[in-house]
Formats: sequence, structure tokens, C-alpha cells
Amino acid sequence: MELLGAIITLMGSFVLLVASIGLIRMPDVYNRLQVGTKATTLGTILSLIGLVFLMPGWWGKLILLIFFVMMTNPVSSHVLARASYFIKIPFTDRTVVDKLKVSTKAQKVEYEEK
Amino acid sequence: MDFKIISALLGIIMLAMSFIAIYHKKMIVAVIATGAVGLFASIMYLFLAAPDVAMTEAAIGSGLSTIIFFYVLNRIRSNDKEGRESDEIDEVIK
Amino acid sequence: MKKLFVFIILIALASMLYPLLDTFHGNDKLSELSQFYAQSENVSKVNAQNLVTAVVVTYRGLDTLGEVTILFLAAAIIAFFLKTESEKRTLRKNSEIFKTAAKMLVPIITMVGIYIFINGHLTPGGGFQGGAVIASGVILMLLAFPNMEFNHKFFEALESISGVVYVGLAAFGAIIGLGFLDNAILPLGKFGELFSAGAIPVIYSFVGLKVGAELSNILNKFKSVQAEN
Amino acid sequence: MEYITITTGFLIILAGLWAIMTRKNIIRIIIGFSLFDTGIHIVMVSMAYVKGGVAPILDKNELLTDTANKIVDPVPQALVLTAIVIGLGVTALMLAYAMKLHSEKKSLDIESFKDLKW
Amino acid sequence: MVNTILIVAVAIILLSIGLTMIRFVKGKTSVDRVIAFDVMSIASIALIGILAYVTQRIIYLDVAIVYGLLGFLAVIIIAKYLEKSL
Amino acid sequence: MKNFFITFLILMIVWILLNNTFQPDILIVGAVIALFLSMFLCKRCELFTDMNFTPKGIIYTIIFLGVFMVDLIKSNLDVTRRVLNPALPIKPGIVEVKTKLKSKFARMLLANSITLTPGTLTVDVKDDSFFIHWIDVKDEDVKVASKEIVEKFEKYLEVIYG
Repeated sequence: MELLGAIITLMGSFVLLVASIGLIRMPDVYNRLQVGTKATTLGTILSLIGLVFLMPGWWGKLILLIFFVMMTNPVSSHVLARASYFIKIPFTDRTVVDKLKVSTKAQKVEYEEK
Repeated sequence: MDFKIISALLGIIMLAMSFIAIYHKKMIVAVIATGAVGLFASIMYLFLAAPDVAMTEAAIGSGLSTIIFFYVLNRIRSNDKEGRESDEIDEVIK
Repeated sequence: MKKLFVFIILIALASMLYPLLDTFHGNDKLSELSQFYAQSENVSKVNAQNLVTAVVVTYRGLDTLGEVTILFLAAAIIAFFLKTESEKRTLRKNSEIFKTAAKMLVPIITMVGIYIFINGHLTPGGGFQGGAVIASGVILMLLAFPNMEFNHKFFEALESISGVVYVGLAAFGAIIGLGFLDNAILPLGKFGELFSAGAIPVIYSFVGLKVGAELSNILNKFKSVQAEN
Repeated sequence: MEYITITTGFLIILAGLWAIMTRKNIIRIIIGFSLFDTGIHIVMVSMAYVKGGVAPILDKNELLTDTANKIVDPVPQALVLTAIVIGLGVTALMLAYAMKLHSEKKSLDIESFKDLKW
Repeated sequence: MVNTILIVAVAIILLSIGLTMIRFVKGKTSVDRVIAFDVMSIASIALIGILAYVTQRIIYLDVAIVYGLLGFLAVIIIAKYLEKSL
Repeated sequence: MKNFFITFLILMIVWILLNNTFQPDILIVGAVIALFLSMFLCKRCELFTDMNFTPKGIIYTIIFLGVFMVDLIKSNLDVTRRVLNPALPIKPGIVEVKTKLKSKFARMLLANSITLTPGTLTVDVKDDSFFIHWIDVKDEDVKVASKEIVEKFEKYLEVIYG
């Protein structure tokens, strides 16, 4: 049981390593954001699940932590992606299609009035 | 488990971050680097068996003070807008 | 030239700091004062699991009082200094996803903040950390809904009431003859439970509410002076 | 381990002082002050470390007997706790001043504020 | 055995933080640096969790909870600063 | 009323998980705080109005979680494969997909699930269309992309949130 937990934790750390390698290798902001979000979320979740196996008495706080990470991480990356599209960070040359640019509905920028 | 090597690595990362915070050309990167120094300082407090201090540093040193810095930077940016509207996008991308 | 001068000053400072590093051999045991605090009869006199909280709230309670005062003064000076100019602002609309997530997360963040300061005597944390977490919840709400009106009156009232109750609890101990900021004005309870350590959880809750309200006021002040951009 | 952290703290203090003394931009000076603050906190907490000590929170039964030989020093930690919060207040105050100075002269360069220089 | 595996895990997490530093230094755009900061703060949560196991103290997890809740606030405010709607 | 109740329940669960016990005094304190908070912060929130509390909804929630976890692991295998491949096989682009969901909470869950599943990242949301950055564009057409990305989650979320 304990060995299983330790191995799951080790897997989680490998996923985090993949995240950082991807961060270095990917060509533009959006791809880096993709790799960063997915790999860090799963890496942290796996590490914490491994700790649940190691210390069964701690499950409450660990589950809560997993919930927080799963809730906040995609939202922050979505906000960041939206901002970087708005300030026109360039795409990589290998991009094949950009539907957001041609969609007239999304072109109109809405503002909040005070 | 001995924390010597880990804390030495953390110290090196913190020194690199503070170097970036002092010498980087763009102010926003400097502020982010200051936040990162707080982040790693908080882990270092955990190695030094001070969870209370670590929690305070995590909530205040790398959370709230970054927020205040960005509010002030935003106000300053909107204050001296005249004459440099065109190169703002370059400023972000650079 | 000037940099060389600064460099020499820094070298001098470093050589002044070096003896501190040189004579530091690591501690093998606690200092005498801390040994006194850690004696078992003194631990059971305060009855708080977290010794840092015991030091902050009771033994060095006056420090905390002064610190809360400094924070209050900083908030007051900032509020006096940054005049609110009600300019019309047009901001880009927030993403719907972020708004929904903020609506969902703000009650949870507040709950965690309250947990942190109510359990200040059992787990790490306490008034300052809990207050900072609550202020973060408020700032998340302000970021997600820029048009929401920030209720000044409520936060100022909260701050004043918590401050008055804090000082009142502290003075009450002196009145009934135990000492200023003594925690034994309430029953001490059983070691390690939520209702233990006398007045420490109550005092720390009020400190937390006060710090949270003050930090929210400071942050809202910084937000409200953002001009048109 | 405490030697390593204490050295880190001193180096960060020196870096912050260097930033305060050589940088021209006011915001950069405030960042230097913030670094200086962090360094001093690290030095104080490392001075409180006792070899082999655990965090001073007695949530286990074996910590209740012979407490004084098992925990690290709680007093400097309590002082640092309040110092961090005060540091935030001071930083916010300095930033408010910086904002005001900038709206006066449209510049953040420390050289352009010579009104009180003799 | 368990401790050895965990030491390896901690070493790998530190290595990934170090590799993320490369992206932070190289940067190119500010958004890249923000992503690097985000990855570092989330990797620290895993690091704190393992540290809590090694020292056998559940109380360290409270610090991780504060990290997990407030780590994304800095990212959001930077994003809103960049799109000029703060 | 329903919103109030669900907020109270969520806060209570958070409190119990944080404290990790069922002692009555802790429960009472938590109940008082949760009542106060949900009265204060959730006066007119409409997050959970569309939620179905039928047995079918609960079963579908569990199935949704299972599908989601499997997809999360699949997405990481995918990411690993792409990152460690020396040729870096990516073909990125932004595509548009349509969704039928109306409830705000369900849309947030859908966007989060899309962000965490293989090779997709929600960039913008306008009315009923999501704009998604896809790391490996298979088809630019709206219908095909919707079928590929959205449908597997939508059919569960539609049942849970009416």
C-alpha cells in the first residue's frame, strides 16, 4: 500500500517534469499554456493522491486541495489565454486556422459601463 | 531526510530571482520576480520549521503585495500615456 | 564612480554582517525565555497548542496591539492621501467563465479564512493570515465584478467594532484583576479542542476580522483611484 | 542547514541594499526594499532554528513531555509574523507616495525630485 | 524504500522548477514568464505535500491550501493588467 | 432557497473536510458560520438554480467525474507523447464549437473540462460558441469540431443541469 502511494507520487513528479520540458520546447504562448495547465494539474493531483495512500488519515485536506487545484487552474489559464489573444501575442508559423479572427460575433469588444 | 541540498538549491533560485528583480528592463517582470522570491522564501520557512511564518509569507508576500504593485503600475501607465501609444504593443511583446 | 562608492559601502556592510555569520554556530537548545514558555506548567496555563499563537496573543499581546494600530494608521493615511475621483471608466468585459468561478470561489475562500483564524490556537495561522485570505476573497470579487459597489460603511463599521471589542476584551482582564490581555477570562477548556485556550480564539477572531477589513479597505482604495485608461 | 539559509538571507539583504542605492526608478527602489525585508525575515527565522527541532505546534502526545528539547524557538517566529504584516502596510504606503509623486512630475526618476536637495 | 522514492520525487520536482526557471529567464514575452510563475507555484504545492509526509505533520497542509487558493489570484491580476482592464 | 441550501451544504462540506472530524461542537460552529456566510454572500446568487437533484442526476455526476478523470489521464499521455517526440508533432489552431447548455455553472464546468482534456484550451466564450485552441486540428468545420470536443461532456452535463 505504502509502496503504491510512493510510486504514484513519483509518477506525479514525472508529469511535472514533462510540464517543464514542454514549457521549454513548445513554440508559442498558447501551446505552452496548454502543456502547462494539463501537466501541472495532473502532476499535482497524482502527487496528492499518492499521499492519500501513504497517509490515509489525511484524506480530508488532500481531497480539498485536489478540488481547489482542479477548480482554479483551468480558470486562470483561460483568463491568461483570453488576455494574450486580446493583446495580439503572435501565433507560431505552424498555426493552420484562426476562427476567432474571422468570427464577426467575437470581434466586437464589449465594455462594461460604470 | 536532510534538507541541506534542497535549501541550497532554493537559495540559488531565490538569488537568481532577486537578480532578475533588480536588473530586468521591464517593470512587470521585476514585480513577478519579487513575488517568486516570496514564494520560495515561504518554502524555505517550512524547512526551518516555521509554518506560521510560511503561511503569512504565502498570503501576503507573494499574494497581496503583488496585487498592490500591479494596481500602482496600472495607474502610472495610464498617467503617462501621452506620446507613447504606438509602442505599447511592442512593450508587451518584447 | 558612484557605483564604486556604493560598492565600497556594501563591502563595509558585508564585513560588518560577516561576524554575525561567523559567530553563529547553530542553536543546540532554546533560549531561556522560550524554555520558560515551553515548560509544561506554563503550556497548561495558556492551554494553546500553537505556541506561536500563545506568544503572539498573550505573552507579547501588546506587540500585536501596536501592530494592529500601525496597520490602522497605514490604512488611514492611504485613505486620506488617495482622494477618490469618481471618473467614468470603461473596462473590457470579463469572461463569463471567470465570473462564475469567482462567484463560486468567494464563499469558499471566506470560509477558509474563517477556519484559519478560528483555529489559530490549534493549527498554523491566526488573525493576520486569515485576514489576508479574507481580503484576497474581497479583491477577487472586485476583480470579477468591477461595477459592484464596495460597501465602505460595512467594512469601516466591522473594523471599528472589532477593534473596540479587542481592546475591551484586553481591558476586561485587567479590570477583573487577571492582567491586561490575559486569556483566562474565559474557561480554559480541554487541551487540543476547539473551545480551549480561554479567550485566544475570540481575540484572534476579532483581530482577523479587523485585519481583513483594513486590508480590504487599502486594496479598494488602490482600486478606486485607477483613472480612465 | 541554518548556515545555508542564513547566508541566503544575508545575500538577499545585500542585493536589496544594492538595489536601493543604485537604481534610479522609484518603483525599483521599493522592490529593493521589499527584498531587503524578505532577507531580514529569513535571517531572523534561521537564527531561531534549533538543530533537529520541529515546529512549535504541540498536536501530538509525544511532544507534550519534555517540550523544551524538541521544538524550535517560537519567539522570533512571532516577531517575524507581525513584521511581515507591517512590511505590507509600509510597502502600500510607499507605493501610494510613489503614485502621488508621479502624478506631480510625470516622472519616476529619483533624480528629478530635487526640491529638498541641498 | 518509501523514503528513497520520495527523495527521488522531490529531486525531480526541484529539477522541473529549475527547468521552468530557464523559461522564466529566456521569456520572450511577459505572458511566458507568467506561465512559468504559475507552473512554479503549482509545483510548490506538490513539494509542500511531500514535505508534510516526510516530517509527518498534517499542519503543513494548511500552508498548501493557502497556496492553492491564492496562487491563481496573482495570475489573474497580471492577465487583467496586460489586457488593460484592471 | 435552493441556491441558499446548496451553498450552505458546500460550505459545510468544506468545513468538515478542513477539520477532519465529526465532533458536535465543531459541527455547530461550522453550521453557524456557514449559515451566516450563505445569508451574507448568497442573497441573490443564481448559480445552482438549474441543478437537478434527482437520482439520475447524481448517477450522471459520478459517470461524468469518471469520464473526466479518464480523459485527464489520456490528455497527459497525449501531451507527453507530443513533448518528448523530437519532431514536435503539433498543428495548432483556433476552432469554433457550439454548445446547447444554458446554465452558467454548467458552462463553467464544460469550459474547465475542455481545458483539461486532450489538446484543447478554451480561449474565449461568446453566447453559444466556444473558441478553442486545439493543438492538433483535425477538422475546421464547426459541427465536426463540436462532435469531437464538446459532445462527450455535454450529454452528461445536459442531464445534470436541465
